Amino acid sequence: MKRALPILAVLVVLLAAIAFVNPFFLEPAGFLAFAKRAAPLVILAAGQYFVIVSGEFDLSVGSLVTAEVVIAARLIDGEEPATWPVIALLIVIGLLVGLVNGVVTTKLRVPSFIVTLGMLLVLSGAVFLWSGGAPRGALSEGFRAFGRGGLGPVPWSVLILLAVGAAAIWLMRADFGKTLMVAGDNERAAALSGVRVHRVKIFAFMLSGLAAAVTAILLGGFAGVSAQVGQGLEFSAITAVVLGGVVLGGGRGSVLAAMAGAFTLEALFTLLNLYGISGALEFTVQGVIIIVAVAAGAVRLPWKFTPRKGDAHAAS
Amino acid sequence: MLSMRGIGKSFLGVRVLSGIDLDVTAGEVHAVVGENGAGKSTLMKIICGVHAPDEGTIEIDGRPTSFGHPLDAQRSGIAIIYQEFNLLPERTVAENVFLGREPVRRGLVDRTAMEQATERLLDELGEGSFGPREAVKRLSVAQQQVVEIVKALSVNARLVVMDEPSAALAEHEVELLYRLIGRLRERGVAVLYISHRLREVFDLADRVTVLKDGSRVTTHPIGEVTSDELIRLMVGRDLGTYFPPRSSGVGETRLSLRGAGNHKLRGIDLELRSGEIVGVAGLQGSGRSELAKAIFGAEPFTEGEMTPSRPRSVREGVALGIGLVTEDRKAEGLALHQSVRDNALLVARAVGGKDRDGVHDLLERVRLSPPRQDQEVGYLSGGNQQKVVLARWMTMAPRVLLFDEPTRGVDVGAKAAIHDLMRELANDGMAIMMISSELPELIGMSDRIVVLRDGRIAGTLPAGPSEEAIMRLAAAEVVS
Amino acid sequence: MNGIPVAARLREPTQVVFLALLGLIALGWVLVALDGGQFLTMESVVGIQQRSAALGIVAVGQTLAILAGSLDLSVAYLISLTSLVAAEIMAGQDGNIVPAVAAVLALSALVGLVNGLVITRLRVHAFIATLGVALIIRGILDHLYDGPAGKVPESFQVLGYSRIGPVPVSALLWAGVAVVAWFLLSRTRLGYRIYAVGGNEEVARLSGIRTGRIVVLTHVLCSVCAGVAGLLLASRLGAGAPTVGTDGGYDLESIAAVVLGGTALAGGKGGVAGTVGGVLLLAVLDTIFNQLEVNSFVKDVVRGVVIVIAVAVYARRTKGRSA
Amino acid sequence: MPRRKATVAVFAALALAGCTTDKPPAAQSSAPAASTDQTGQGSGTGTQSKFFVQADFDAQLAMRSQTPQGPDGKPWEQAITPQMTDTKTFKKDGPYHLCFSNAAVNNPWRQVGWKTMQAEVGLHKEITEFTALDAEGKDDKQISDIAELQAKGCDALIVSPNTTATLTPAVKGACGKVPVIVFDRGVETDCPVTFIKPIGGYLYGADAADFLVEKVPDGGKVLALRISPGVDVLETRWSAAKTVFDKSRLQVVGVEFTDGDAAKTKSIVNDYIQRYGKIDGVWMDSGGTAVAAVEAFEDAGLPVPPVTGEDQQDFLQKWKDAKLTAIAPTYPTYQWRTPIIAALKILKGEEVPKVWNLPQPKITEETLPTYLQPNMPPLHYALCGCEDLPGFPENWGGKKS
Repeated sequence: MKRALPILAVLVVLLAAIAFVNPFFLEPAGFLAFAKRAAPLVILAAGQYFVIVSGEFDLSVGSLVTAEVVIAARLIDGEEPATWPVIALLIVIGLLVGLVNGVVTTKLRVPSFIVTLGMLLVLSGAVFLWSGGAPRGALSEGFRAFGRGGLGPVPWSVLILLAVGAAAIWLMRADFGKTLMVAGDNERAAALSGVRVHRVKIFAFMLSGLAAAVTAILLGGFAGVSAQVGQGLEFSAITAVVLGGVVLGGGRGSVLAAMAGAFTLEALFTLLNLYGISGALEFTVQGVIIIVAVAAGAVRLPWKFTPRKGDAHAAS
Repeated sequence: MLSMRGIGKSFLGVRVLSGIDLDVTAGEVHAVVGENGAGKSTLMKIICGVHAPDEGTIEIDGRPTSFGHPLDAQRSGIAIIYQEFNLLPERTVAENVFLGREPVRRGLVDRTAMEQATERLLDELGEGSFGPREAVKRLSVAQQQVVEIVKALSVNARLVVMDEPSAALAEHEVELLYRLIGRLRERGVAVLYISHRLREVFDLADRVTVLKDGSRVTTHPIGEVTSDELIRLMVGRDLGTYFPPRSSGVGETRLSLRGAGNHKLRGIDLELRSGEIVGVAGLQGSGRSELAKAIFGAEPFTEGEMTPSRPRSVREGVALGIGLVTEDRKAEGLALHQSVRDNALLVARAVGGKDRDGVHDLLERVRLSPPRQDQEVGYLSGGNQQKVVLARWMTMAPRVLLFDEPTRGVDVGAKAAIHDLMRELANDGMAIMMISSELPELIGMSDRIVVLRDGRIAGTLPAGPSEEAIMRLAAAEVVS
Repeated sequence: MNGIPVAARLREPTQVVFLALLGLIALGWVLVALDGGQFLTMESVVGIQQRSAALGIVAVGQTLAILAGSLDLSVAYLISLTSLVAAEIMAGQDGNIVPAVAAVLALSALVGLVNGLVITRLRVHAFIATLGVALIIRGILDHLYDGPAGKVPESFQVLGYSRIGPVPVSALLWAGVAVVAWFLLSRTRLGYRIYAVGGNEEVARLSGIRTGRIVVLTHVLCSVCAGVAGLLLASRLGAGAPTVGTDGGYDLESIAAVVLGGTALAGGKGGVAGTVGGVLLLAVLDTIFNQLEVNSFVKDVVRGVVIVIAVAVYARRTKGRSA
Repeated sequence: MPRRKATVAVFAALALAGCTTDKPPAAQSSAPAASTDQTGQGSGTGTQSKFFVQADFDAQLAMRSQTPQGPDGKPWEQAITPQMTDTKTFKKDGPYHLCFSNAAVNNPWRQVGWKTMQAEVGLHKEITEFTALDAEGKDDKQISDIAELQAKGCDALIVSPNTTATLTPAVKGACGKVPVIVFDRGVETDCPVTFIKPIGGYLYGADAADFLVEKVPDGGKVLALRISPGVDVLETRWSAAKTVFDKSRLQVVGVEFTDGDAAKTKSIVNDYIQRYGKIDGVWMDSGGTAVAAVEAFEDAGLPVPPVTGEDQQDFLQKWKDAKLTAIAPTYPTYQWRTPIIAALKILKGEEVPKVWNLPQPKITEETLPTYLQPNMPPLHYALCGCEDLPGFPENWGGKKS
């Protein structure tokens, strides 16, 4: 929680700025709409967080999301009864892709950047090969409900987001999360304490795959079938995680902060939109903000006393 | 050429060196000996510009000097050869030798000149086993050391500092080292030679300086001391330091080895018993750490017997109830960015141990001060860090606990606390093995001391042996 | 042990990649022959070179960045930008070629400088730093350009279209860039230091190398290579195009080619020769697919698998040696 | 890739070239190209695109009312005001080897078209060989592909250029060797024997805008959704719409880029609904995200205002199901049949139009039932003209019904 404070502060400022222009944002409905929109990226960022904190990358999530949506559309083909089996299948596929990423990374010792880049190519090729170049079939109303519908005024995606967020936070507090952190921080120390480093990392990749599957369900539900639904999501997710103060290289940062990073990114988009920054220059602003935020090491609280690192470590 | 006066240095308020005087003359091989923790490494780092001294003066050729950066020292003609080499494995010998100062002709690196110069230096050192174009990754450790020495020579170093140069070398490779040092001396280069191995000191050095507890004890021409005297000077400190009383009784055998070995160890016979602290002594490179890692399962034995069973992995070791407090806390022990609690609970979490609430009590029991669980471990002192590692293993209530240099880099107070704890654990019935290069510690703590040499057990000594006795076994060459 | 031949300087993965290249050519020959075609015709040989020239030039630059332990994700957008700048300044006039080339080189050097400084001074991970710069350039592109713009004079199109016998000028340009980079890496201090910084930054620093400066310089060179690729593409296309860089996927594909050529992603190990092999490998693969009219989705799958397998093979070889 | 439905008439393209020379000789990189439409706070339509050419606009709108010549019910063989050109010099005996350099198959529109073209090839026994290379959306690769195809002994070369200006040199190079047929997007040379295209982007944009002007009450708030800036062919659609809107009494409250991303589209529409309370019409430069825009209104619990879409099945289905007030201008995929037909005509020495303007119908409420095919996949384009081709509907991903 403490580590998530700075990014939460930034988020609150952005949200306030949005509310200033658009008072509707303060109403429950307005805020829920924002949360609903942000949910897919936040979930994807949570998944990416596990991989990054273990010291790896997952570049394959974007094409995995696309693949999942295309698969869902073709298999469901508008048939309501197919909804649940296909959702189960999507989740299995997500886990499986993560498993392959993880196994190749750990057992074959290929850098995860390359493994997941390869997976990106394989997935985007394979799924369109299978579907004949463009999505076919259709999603069922039941499937769409996850992205569109809600329980009373609360969108399903927000509820799913809450569940995923709670699960992610719980996981990071559980043994798995703690050992994952240590594996990302000091792989050797973890191994010498009996941590099955490979297994833990593979599991992290599987979580990322799972998050991509859930994201696909939400995005497919929200916006329908599209061949480019996952385009660029891998970079957005990594950016969000880093924006949350999670360090590339592993071992530092909290999952709450990573999710807050995703919210922040989404709030930033909304804000740029609201303030009428031209659609074109939006990217420029985004690029500058990302660099500045990371450069400022957004994580460290300025008022929190911490001895300079070098001092403490030099003596040990 | 080098003259140091009144050098002192503290880290975080702990005094590491005080009032050191040291003179090195050209063409001299000057040995520096002392126990671990005597301050040798810090002194070397000051000479080489890694640390700046808090007090005292350094003069080179009579001119006062201060080094802000290792490069300053290098420019003054001082080169250091660390135990871990500073070489790029992917590059060639010549490229490594001239790294950062490649000769240039018409704007291009003059590879011919570079290789010829390297070749020449290799020839001068009588080294014909590899050429300047060889990739460093293909060289043996001894050959890499040669590269480091050539590198030192190529900067026209007039003083070469060698930190335990023989530690990583096999017997026949040490011969090569001797020859190299001989050549250096012929060229008028001064060598500051840090070693534990007294035979080397007597074989090589012109003078020897003994450090103890951060101060200089004495400097003698080598002809004026015997090895026994030297050992006494090094270790001959007042054993008034407090150690907890020895074990009340030794219980059942917890672990036994019969003819166990692997790539580094041969024919190890050893029993660890409940309630007993077994000390393991040996020079660096004698296989001490390897023994601990083999028992633990991290670098498993490949031959011989171990009862109850021979672990093939860390997890099997842990399942047998074996724990290992590693030598290098930063590289192998701690996740520095994680909290005290997360580090302490690591083993419990890794193997699915259940008792998590006990960690608070454990941290109090190891006397972590203050016992804050949410502190990042990287900000703790060495002693507190070690206590965290210890607490980590205590969460699983091990049957056998192996300590590799448990008090290295730990201040005096924490040291005593760790010693007390070790004895406490033994009295609770744990079998404990302790590796240490600090002889007083080993003697003060152990119920039995096993001395390793070249991967074998050179001998076993009962409780309370003299330091000389250990040293004789560890460095048998001296007396044999 | 003694007397290592100069050939040993060809690091092992380089040999692997060129062997794989030969194998692939043989395989392609057989496959295309079975399909009833001819594989190494004049046109396909020219095609291979034309197809690989732009990617090759970018990949050479990327090699430098990766060797120094960094990487550059901004090249694709930079290529688009430089193609536009070149074509707009040339505006169809022969006399404007020199200023256009100068402007492109200056602009790309500036982008490289920014990349390098953000990484070294602001201590932002190269991945994020160059991704951020990529976004910045993307915004500028979107803001300034509606589509292809500018016009490249006929004389400049020589670069993209002419050839000497079976060798297109663009391939010569690529070869030139590669040779310069190879020369830089093997014969200049900068090259030696790039390897040192990528191999072990601490060792490099202790040897008196200003590591930050080296990283900045490699990024400048990497971006300049991207700028040269932008010039080449402008001459091929006759105009600048705001999507030419991203459509070509030059960012991730150049990294893939470098890694395929045996350069370690962590830096300090590898070289330009391997990258050339890697790019050619991808181009030959493309040509085989083209000849067999395999659809692009299969290509993606095969490419992905090839890259991962190649790196797994390198990793295995490294392991085998150290054990 | 959003650059999907390309259309630039040859003269438009030539004018474009003229346009670039008109530019000040940019001395530095920041030489501003005409800036794209700025999205101010409901500040209207912004500045006109530099791609806008009034004459082309007028010409395209004029074609709207002209009757195409050619066989009924086969719009892909019809042409509007054709200027025939002689092809006797290309006459040769069969069988024929046709070659095709395709810009890409990376979006549903091109997928549908590509399948249609392959099926068309299958109809003609005299085509014994058909070699197609996919440039994967890369200009550079397409240039190499065109060069490579010339060496394959093709009797005719069909090119669907990835971009207009940039493929011109390659096409010029090919013209001397084989008869070249260009379709979809044009090139800046008249060397191809024929250039096949539907009427064009101005008509597309104007059809949609006219509809909104008619259906939305005066002063109504219109949101314009575009795919992305920097795509020449989409600029024509918008610039035509802008021309129409500027003359109308509608208030364009925003011009936004969606990147062709349905989720982003939905979010943007949602933002506008929140900001303005009510949006009275939505104009779109292509149909890929039309359903998402409609859903945004539905999800907000609001009636869907008049919208414009395209002939994609999911939109047509939505239109019917939700009883929308809508129009679907088209950029028909049946144009992928025409190049094959043209190639055979040319090789047989029959004359073909120099610029082959295909009819470009719009789907209206009346014609909707004709085009709606519930058995087809959601991203299928209704105007594929493929219903009579062998393998329909399975090869297009549809189900026999």
